[in-house]
Amino acid sequence: MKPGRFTYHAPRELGEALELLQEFGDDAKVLAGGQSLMPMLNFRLARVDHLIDINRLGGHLGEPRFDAGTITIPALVRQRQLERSEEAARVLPVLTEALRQVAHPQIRNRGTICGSLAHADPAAELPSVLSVLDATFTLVSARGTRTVAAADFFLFHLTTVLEPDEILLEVSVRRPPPNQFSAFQEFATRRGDFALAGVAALCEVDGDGVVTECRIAAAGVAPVPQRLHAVEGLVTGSRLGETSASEIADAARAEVEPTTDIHASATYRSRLTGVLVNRALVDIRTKQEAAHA
Amino acid sequence: MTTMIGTSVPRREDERLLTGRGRYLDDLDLPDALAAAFLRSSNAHARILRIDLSAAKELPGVIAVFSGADLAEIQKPLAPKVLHPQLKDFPRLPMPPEELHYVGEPVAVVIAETRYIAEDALELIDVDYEVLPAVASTAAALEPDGPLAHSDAESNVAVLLTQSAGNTAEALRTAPNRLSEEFFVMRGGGHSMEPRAVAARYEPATGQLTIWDTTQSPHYARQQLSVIYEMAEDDIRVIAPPDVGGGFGPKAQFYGEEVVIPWVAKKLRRPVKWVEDRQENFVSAMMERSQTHRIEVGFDDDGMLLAVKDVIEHDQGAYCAGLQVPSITTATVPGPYRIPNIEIELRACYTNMVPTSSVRGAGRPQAVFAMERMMDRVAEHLGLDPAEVRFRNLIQADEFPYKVGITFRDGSPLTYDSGDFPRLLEGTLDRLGYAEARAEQAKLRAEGRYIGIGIAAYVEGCGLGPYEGAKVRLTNTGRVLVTLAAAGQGQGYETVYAQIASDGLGIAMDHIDVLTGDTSRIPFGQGTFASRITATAGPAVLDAAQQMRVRLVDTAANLLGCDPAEVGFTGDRACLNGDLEKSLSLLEIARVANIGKHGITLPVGISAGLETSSYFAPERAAYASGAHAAMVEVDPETGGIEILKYVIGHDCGNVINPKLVDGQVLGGFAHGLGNAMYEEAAYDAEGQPQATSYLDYSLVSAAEVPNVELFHIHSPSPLNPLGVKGAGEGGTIPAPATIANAVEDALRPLGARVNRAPVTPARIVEAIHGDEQALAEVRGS
Amino acid sequence: MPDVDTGHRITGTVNGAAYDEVVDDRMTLADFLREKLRLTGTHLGCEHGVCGACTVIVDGAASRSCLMLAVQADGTAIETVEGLAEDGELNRLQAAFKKNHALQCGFCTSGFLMSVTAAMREGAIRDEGHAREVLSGNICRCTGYTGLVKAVLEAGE
Amino acid sequence: MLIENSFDVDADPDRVFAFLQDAHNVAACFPGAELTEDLGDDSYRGKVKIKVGPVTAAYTGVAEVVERDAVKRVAVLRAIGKDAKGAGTAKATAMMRVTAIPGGSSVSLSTDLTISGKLAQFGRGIMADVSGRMVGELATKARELIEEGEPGVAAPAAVAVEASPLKATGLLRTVLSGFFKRLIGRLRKTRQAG
Repeated sequence: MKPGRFTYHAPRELGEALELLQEFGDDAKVLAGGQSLMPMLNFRLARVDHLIDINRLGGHLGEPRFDAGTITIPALVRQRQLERSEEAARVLPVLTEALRQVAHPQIRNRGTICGSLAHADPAAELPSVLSVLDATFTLVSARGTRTVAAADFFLFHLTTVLEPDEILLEVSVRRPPPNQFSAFQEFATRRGDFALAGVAALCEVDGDGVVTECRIAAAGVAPVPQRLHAVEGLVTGSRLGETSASEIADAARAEVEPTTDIHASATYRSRLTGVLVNRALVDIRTKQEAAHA
Repeated sequence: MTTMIGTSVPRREDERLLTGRGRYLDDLDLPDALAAAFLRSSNAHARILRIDLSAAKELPGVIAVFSGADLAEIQKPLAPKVLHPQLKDFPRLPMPPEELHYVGEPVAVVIAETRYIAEDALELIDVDYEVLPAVASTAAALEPDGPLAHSDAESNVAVLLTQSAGNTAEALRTAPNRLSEEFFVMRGGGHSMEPRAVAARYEPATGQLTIWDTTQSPHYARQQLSVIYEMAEDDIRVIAPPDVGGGFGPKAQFYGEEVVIPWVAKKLRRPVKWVEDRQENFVSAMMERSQTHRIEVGFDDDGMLLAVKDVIEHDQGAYCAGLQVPSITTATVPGPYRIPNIEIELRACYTNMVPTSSVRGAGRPQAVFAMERMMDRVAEHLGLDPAEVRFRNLIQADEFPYKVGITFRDGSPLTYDSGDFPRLLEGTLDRLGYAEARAEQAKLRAEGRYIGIGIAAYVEGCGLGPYEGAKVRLTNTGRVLVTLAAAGQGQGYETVYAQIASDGLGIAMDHIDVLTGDTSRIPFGQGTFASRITATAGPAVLDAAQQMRVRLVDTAANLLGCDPAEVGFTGDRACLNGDLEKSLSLLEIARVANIGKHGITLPVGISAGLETSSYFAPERAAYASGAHAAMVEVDPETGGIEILKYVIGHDCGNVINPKLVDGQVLGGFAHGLGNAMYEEAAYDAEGQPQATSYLDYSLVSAAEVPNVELFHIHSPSPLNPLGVKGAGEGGTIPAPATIANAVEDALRPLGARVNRAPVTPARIVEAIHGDEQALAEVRGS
Repeated sequence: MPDVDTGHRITGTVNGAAYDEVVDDRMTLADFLREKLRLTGTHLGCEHGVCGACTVIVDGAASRSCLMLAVQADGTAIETVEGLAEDGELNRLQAAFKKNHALQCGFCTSGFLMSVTAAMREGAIRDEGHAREVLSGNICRCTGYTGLVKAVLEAGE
Repeated sequence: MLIENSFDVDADPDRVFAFLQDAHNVAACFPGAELTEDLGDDSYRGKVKIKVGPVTAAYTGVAEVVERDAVKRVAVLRAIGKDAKGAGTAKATAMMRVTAIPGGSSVSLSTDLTISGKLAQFGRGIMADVSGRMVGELATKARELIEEGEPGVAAPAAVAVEASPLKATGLLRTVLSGFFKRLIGRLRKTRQAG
């Protein structure tokens, strides 16, 4: 289990990194935290001629920015760093909740937020969370910069809209309004394992407790983090708890079509998604009630 | 001096292991050693049509590449360990040149400057395979016109055996109540944290091969190699390194890699090292467990067992490494119960999956699963308490030695030597707070919560023959050296056998060293498996140490001019009536009796060469026993199981080091919990393994293992002078049955059945909803 | 035999001692420690980041040395199991492992020690649940974790 | 692993069958596939490159039309290949059946895919999704080409369609097609009879 041969590059400037990516394109791969890529290289499932290590690109990519309107997580922010950030816990609690369930601290110490997103494992926690946060992904290449909405970023297992010469420079989220409540629920066989299914959910509630905006995404049940639009529709426009749990579960089950594998059948995963959606909504309601108490 | 046996002496091994100074095989300094990597079959059943090594050989850094055909001289069968006259055996070759029978079977070996380069070269080997139909379950293997695991076979059956006592058919026919069920226990692996490894160096000057091997059985490996290489045993030295990172059974087997690596080192006249990586471990280290039991029990209205019939389909894997596992299974079914009529039918068959052999528990967890699940069903059928049904059927403490009526793996009539099954079960239930737990269960059940209580009891044959030996020597530096053939994998042999030797010698442990696992230091041995070493090597060490004490005391008395009865040890000094002024150190004794003076006659009465040895051959297996009880809560929505309480009652006779025994039991329990809830070595229908990394195969972490209340009773074995029995597997054996019983009990209001281990969240939810369709979808079932 | 003609020169410290070595592009940090520096206390159990046997501390953070390249460690301060003992004596955590029989075969032990060492620096380990969480990123096949939990609670107060 | 799907196409059944029974066309539609040599007797040497994120495999082997019934409009194509880096083998048997429906044709594709080696040995059902998607793309592309109505696509001269592995850019385009979404919907209902 030793990685195949590659040439290692450790650019010091973003421009240099982008030039390398432009030069090597499909033959290159960006190395950030390496906690997903390195196992694949060790297994020789992934092959790469040029490894572009962006870890030396400098401090500004390693610090989250909590601006007035936007929270930005650049490419080198480690998962553990954000998990332990009090400010992040205050403004993006759902991200903190989810981060605690990503593998183990030793992995999160090196693993980055953007790296997990760019790796795009649909069973991972972060893609679904950033989906409900409606994040904006900033992609940069020597050709220029573009932004992509979360809904458009993920294409398939391990596949995103990132072109071979692009880096996911940062991901940004609008600062949530005070009436926004969120939850992350997942069920894994064993601590730190990939979840059999996971659900990230977020609701905005008006003064009467009526949900004005709802976004729910499921992990591990499709080749991409899957927004559950039908459930969102059911929840929006009424108070939390008004729609019956069984109705919500049925809607969620109907919306996902997972794949059967050795860990669980598709039927189980569909059922589980329904259960987790309800649990997430109960959690949100509890938080909302606590806020208004 | 206080006795050391029975004392929780801190381990001697710990200091080096805690400071990173352990010496595992891959840590050994072997100057100029080359790295080896194996190309392994990617097909479950295939024929090699053509193999082209040329590109691999040309890669810079590659020293040599060999296919199986290139090493024709060593392609001789690796013999099964436990045979049977009716066994249909297929030769397991070290690196088959023609037909391959499982994914992971060695096809070629690359020897290179580094492992990195060796793995690069594997990618350059070009093989054309003819892919043949594969067999990936016992059900498929026993299908009348199904594919054959070996193309030249007439069927996939390895052996069909029946063991019986009484008249089971008649007893079942006339029994007032009869229940039958089918149970399945999934494949699982040993998963020692250190995978297998072999290194070898050939000395052309002496013609000797030195082999470092993570084996549990160095003498067995040497004997096998001697036959295959046609070399004298004395020219082959097999050393299990001082530290081996866990064994659990798979390292007790003998593999093709152990044949290929030393041979290649000899051919190349260069040291060669192969360290199995985890990916290889998943597809080539032997596994165990997969069995289907169709069990039928007959019982009266009081729940007294009248007859048990169990038909067992055992997955032998691609080859028969021996019938040890299924033969242990058949003997373990009866357990601690009086069963007047019993019939056990074994159908062992070949499949195109990694061969199976013992993994911690070795055939017992499956038997206990079938029997103990049925005990619960009997209770359910009669509306009785499952504990009560068990108590009514237990063999009583005054019935030992108890003859079950069938034979054990060692060939002797299955005869339990000692135990107190009622006390063990009672103690276990008391500690669980059984009555309160049932009350709590009823209360919470009324609140809509799913609480279950599970119990399982077992009897474990251990301490098997044929023999194990020990040598005790006074070294010329004045220390006592105990040498064992057995090789340890973390059990603490350096500590435990120094404790026993200390008592035998009457000399403090500080002056005693223990060496293990080196064939050049002791001529005969068997190895560490089947929880046998304490009960076999233990008595040998005690005897050799006692002999040595006599020799030392006689020598000292002679030199001190006194009666041997007047000599005792203080520290390393043999003293006349405890007087340090009139004493001799061990070094001084060694100078006289061992070192001597060239050409000078020994003093009168001194016998030269202070070395003793002893081999202990038990008359038959000893039987440890135990009972587990668990209280769990099941979340019927997710299928999640929370273990609220877990109690283990354990009886392995006398114990040498209580803390280490606890460690064995608790470690075994974690393994059993893995089999109960997590570990599945799944294959698809084509024989492709589906769990080949720890992302897909879940080993329990500290977060999954609950706190366990462990207690012991001690029923000494009359079969050895220490009164000991094995302790390494008892924690594992009943765990799958206990958890399954508890889960089914929790789900009783829903009528869900748990007929399979492990019981996973998905299967629980499917059982609740009766999703037959979904069940069928999950592969590997 | 090096992979390519040009390796990467890397410098840094391991357990406070400076090193200056040339490594191949693809050599993992674990192999570097074991093969180049001959610090064989760091073990490889799975090489895909799950078992934790290879855990070392890189600039204060517990990390899997099988999932890092040696060249990435350039300029860092690395701590391994070999650096834990103080003046030749087992440190508090090591002593607690020994006292509580927190190890059997010892292969996973180094990784546990490094993970727990890093966790203890972040704050006290107060209760069993916390201890189990801290331990859950490493796998032990021998002990069943009971001794490990006790050791961590004893040392981590 | 059995992957079944079907699609309707606005074209005459015989023309659809003529298109599909030609290995060149199938290769041109299959993501990442390329025929490299005509071995005669409806047998071809070719390669298929699979790329899922950083995971790649490149199978080379032989594809042949093993059965063809122009009357029933059934053709069976079999392809066997092995990974260039020794990571395993792939074998696919695809049965295509074209039936007439009002206004056009219905094509049913039944593909029995067996993959061995590393790619096949990961328990999370990624390969099932990948295989399903590849066959789905084949169907999409075939429909596109047939409906474009260029009989020329069936000519051997047009074989030199550049092989593009399954990857982001190709997918993005197909993902946007409503038809593809419906197709994926059907694919997900596929039972994994593996």
